[in-house]
Amino acid sequence: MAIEYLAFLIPLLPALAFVITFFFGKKMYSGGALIPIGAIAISCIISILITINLLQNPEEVVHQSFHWFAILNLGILIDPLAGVMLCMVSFVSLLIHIYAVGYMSHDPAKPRYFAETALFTAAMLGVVLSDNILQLFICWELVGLCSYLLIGFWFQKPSAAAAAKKAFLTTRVGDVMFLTGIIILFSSIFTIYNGNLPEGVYVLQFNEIFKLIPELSAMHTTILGSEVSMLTIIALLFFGGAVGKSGQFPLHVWLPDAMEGPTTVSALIHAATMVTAGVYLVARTFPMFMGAPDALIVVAYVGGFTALFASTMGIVMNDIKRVLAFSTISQLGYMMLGLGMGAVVGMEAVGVSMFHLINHAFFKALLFLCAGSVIHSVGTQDMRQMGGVGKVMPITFITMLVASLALAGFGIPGTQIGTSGFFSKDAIIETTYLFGEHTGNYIPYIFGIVAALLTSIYIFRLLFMTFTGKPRTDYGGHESPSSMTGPLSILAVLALFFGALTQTKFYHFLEGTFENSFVHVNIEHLAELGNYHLVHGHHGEPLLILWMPIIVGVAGLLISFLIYYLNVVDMSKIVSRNNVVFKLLYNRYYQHQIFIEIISLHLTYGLSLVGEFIDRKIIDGIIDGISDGTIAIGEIIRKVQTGVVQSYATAVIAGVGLLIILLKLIVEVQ
Amino acid sequence: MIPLTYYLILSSIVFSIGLYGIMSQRNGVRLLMSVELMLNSANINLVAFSSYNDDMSGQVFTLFSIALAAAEAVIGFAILLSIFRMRDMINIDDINILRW
Amino acid sequence: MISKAINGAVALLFLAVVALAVVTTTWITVDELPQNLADQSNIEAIGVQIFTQFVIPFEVLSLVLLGALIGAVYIAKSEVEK
Amino acid sequence: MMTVDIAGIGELIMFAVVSILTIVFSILVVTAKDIVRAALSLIVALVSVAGIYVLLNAQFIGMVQILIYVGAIGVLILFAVMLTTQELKGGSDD
Repeated sequence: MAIEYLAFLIPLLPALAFVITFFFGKKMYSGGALIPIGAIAISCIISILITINLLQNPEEVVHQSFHWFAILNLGILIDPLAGVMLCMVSFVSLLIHIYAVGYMSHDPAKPRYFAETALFTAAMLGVVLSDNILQLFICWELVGLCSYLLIGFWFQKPSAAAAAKKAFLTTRVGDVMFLTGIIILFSSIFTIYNGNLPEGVYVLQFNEIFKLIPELSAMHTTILGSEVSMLTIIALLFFGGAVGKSGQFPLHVWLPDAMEGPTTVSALIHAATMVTAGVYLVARTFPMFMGAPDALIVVAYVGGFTALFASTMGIVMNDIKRVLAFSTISQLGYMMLGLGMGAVVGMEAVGVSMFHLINHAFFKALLFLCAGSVIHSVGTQDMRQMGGVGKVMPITFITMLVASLALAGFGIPGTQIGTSGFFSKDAIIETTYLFGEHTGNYIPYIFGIVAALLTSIYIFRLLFMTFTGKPRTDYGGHESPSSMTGPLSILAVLALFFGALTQTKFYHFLEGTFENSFVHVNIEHLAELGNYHLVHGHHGEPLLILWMPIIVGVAGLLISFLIYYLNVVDMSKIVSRNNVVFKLLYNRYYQHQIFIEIISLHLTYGLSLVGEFIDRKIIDGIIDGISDGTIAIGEIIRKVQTGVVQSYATAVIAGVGLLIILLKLIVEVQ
Repeated sequence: MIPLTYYLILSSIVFSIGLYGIMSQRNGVRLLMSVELMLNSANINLVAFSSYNDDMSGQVFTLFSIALAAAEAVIGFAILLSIFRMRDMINIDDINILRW
Repeated sequence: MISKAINGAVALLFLAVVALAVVTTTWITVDELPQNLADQSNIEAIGVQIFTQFVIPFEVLSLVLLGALIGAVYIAKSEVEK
Repeated sequence: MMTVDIAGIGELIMFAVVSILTIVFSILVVTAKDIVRAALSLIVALVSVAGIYVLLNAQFIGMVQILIYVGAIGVLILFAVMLTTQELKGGSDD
């Protein structure tokens, strides 16, 4: 099939669209929106065609590579993992772009918006397509840059500019870890080859890296007195990068603030592009995690904790977009948790996690676009001022309801009936139960199930507060134009049925990611290296466990219904400034204060002061001393340079005289 | 007859005086006068060698040199005059546009 | 005054060096100054030399003088703004 | 040989007189306080140099020296001194 040869166009077309829209967008219809839309549509079609080919023949992955310099290459790799990501990214991005035509119609800076989102998409597609870790990192950084540009899209607002900076700097922490991981990986590979890198081998290409996993695993280094495998360090540093990009626990702080950008950007960041990059990175280097002892356990704990932690905060937020932001963090935590479960289920973890990623992309994009639709029409983001929006915006309401059901994971276990979130999220929770069953450690399961309950509560709280009841303020409001509701409907259909249609096929498809013509990895063998005990054939969970997620989901729905629809409990009494729990949650566990005041103001500032002292007084002192000394000497010496030719003449004559004497002396000596 | 060395010593003395003038004088006119002295010392050398070697070309060169000295003096004074017109002084110290 | 003393010292140094060189060198000279009784002033000899052997330097010198003339006139004449 | 000696001594005396004149007036050129006096000293020094040329059996050069140096350049210098009037008023040059 010739379509494979067009694979390079997938990231290239949106990048080209970026250039065209950025420079010539002003004169075109709707700020040149049609160019990115067209480009991404073509990318999407190519991606889907390639993925269909892959589906029929999963062994034959698309791999093209050409020499870049020395031992590095640029290449394209489309295996099942990349294929589904490509389809998802380009498709969701396409829908968001179409939606943005309506949403951004009043913004004067449309060309910039569409150019930047096109570049964002291109960068993300580049991340997905890369066949080596360095190229992936380059695109990764490009994604970070675009997120900065887009979060700060309304840079006239100080809060937007600050949020953009925060996002950029926070993800940068992760990026530095990622880069450190790459560097350590590279130097380790160098050590393995004893400095003699074989000819014609691109060492940072994934297949080469995976080939060396046993050797990397055998290398050890001592950290804080305990011996750690080099592979674990590298894997955890990679995971650090993923933590930054995917907003996992310590570095999640940027994600809620990223709401400062246009809602479409939020949708793009939260659903299709940026945050999934971290999950994708872990999935992409999954064999490394498999081979690294303890790495997957760390991933699971961080993911599980994030899922729970973020969902508790989601309950009390009043800003509609912020609720969704915390929901994103929580769902990303689920994905990481799912990947961490590779410790018991091996490659199936990638399948489950990526399946959730794809489903999440659909329903989260839908949620955001619905929220955007509401904001567009109501003109506020505060849910306390909404209420009864469902009457004026029926399509939005229905699609939002579908998305909420998908997020909460409603469905009937044991059948093929259910929303997409049901199949993916519940699969993750079941896997955590399996993990508990085999290791006796039920903490990930508890994280998962409690987070599921909270998820259900906050999303239906949002739904009831926004769409039902009576309008709390006079906001007017109208249904959004068809360019906005169209994508909403498509996404709603996908959110509703995608899971049910593809579930088992999807797992099966992705399990073959690392066994094909490009790379062949023996997961069983790697699991032995990593000290994980894989479990096979696990379809005997108790009925209660199968029903548990749906039970907590319904429980969450009922709680929300009682509190926010029927008002059986007066929330205004609970939601007071005196309630410790509420205060804790509303202030987001004071993490802002912790980050700003303790870490930033005291720790970092103190360190900075020390650094400043060293820099300014000692290092600058040396430098300034040298320069001051030079200047002082120059001041003295320049007196000689009077600019009076006579002085020069005097000097010349004196020099000549002395030289002659000197010569005379030397000649006489000889 | 007087040894050639005497003339050469005389020439070098005059040259040194001119040199001292060039180095120490701050007045443009005096500078030029010092230059004239140095040129003359060179001329003495030329003529002395010419006579003591019975070779006319030294004297011919002296003629050339005198002509050149005249030209140099004319140009030099023209420049001085121009500077004087511009600045109302010819103190070399104050003509410092070459200075750092 | 210090600068003048330095200048004087330098000039004396130069003089010393040159004088030393002059004194210590053995100069090849004719025994007796030539006495052309017919033409004491050597005008004819000089004239012959100028217009035979040194005719090109002579012509060049005339050009130099012309240039100097024009240059001097130009420099001295032009009104420079104060 | 005595005559030769006498002639030689006379020549030597002549040389001594002329060279001392040259040196003294040269020194005056660079040391005289009044610039006009310096210029006049220069003229005298140039005339003495012409005398040295005559002593060297180069009468024509001596003539040219007087004509050009003393006649032309001397006058030029005097003119220059007069045209740069500040010096005349100031008298001293450093």
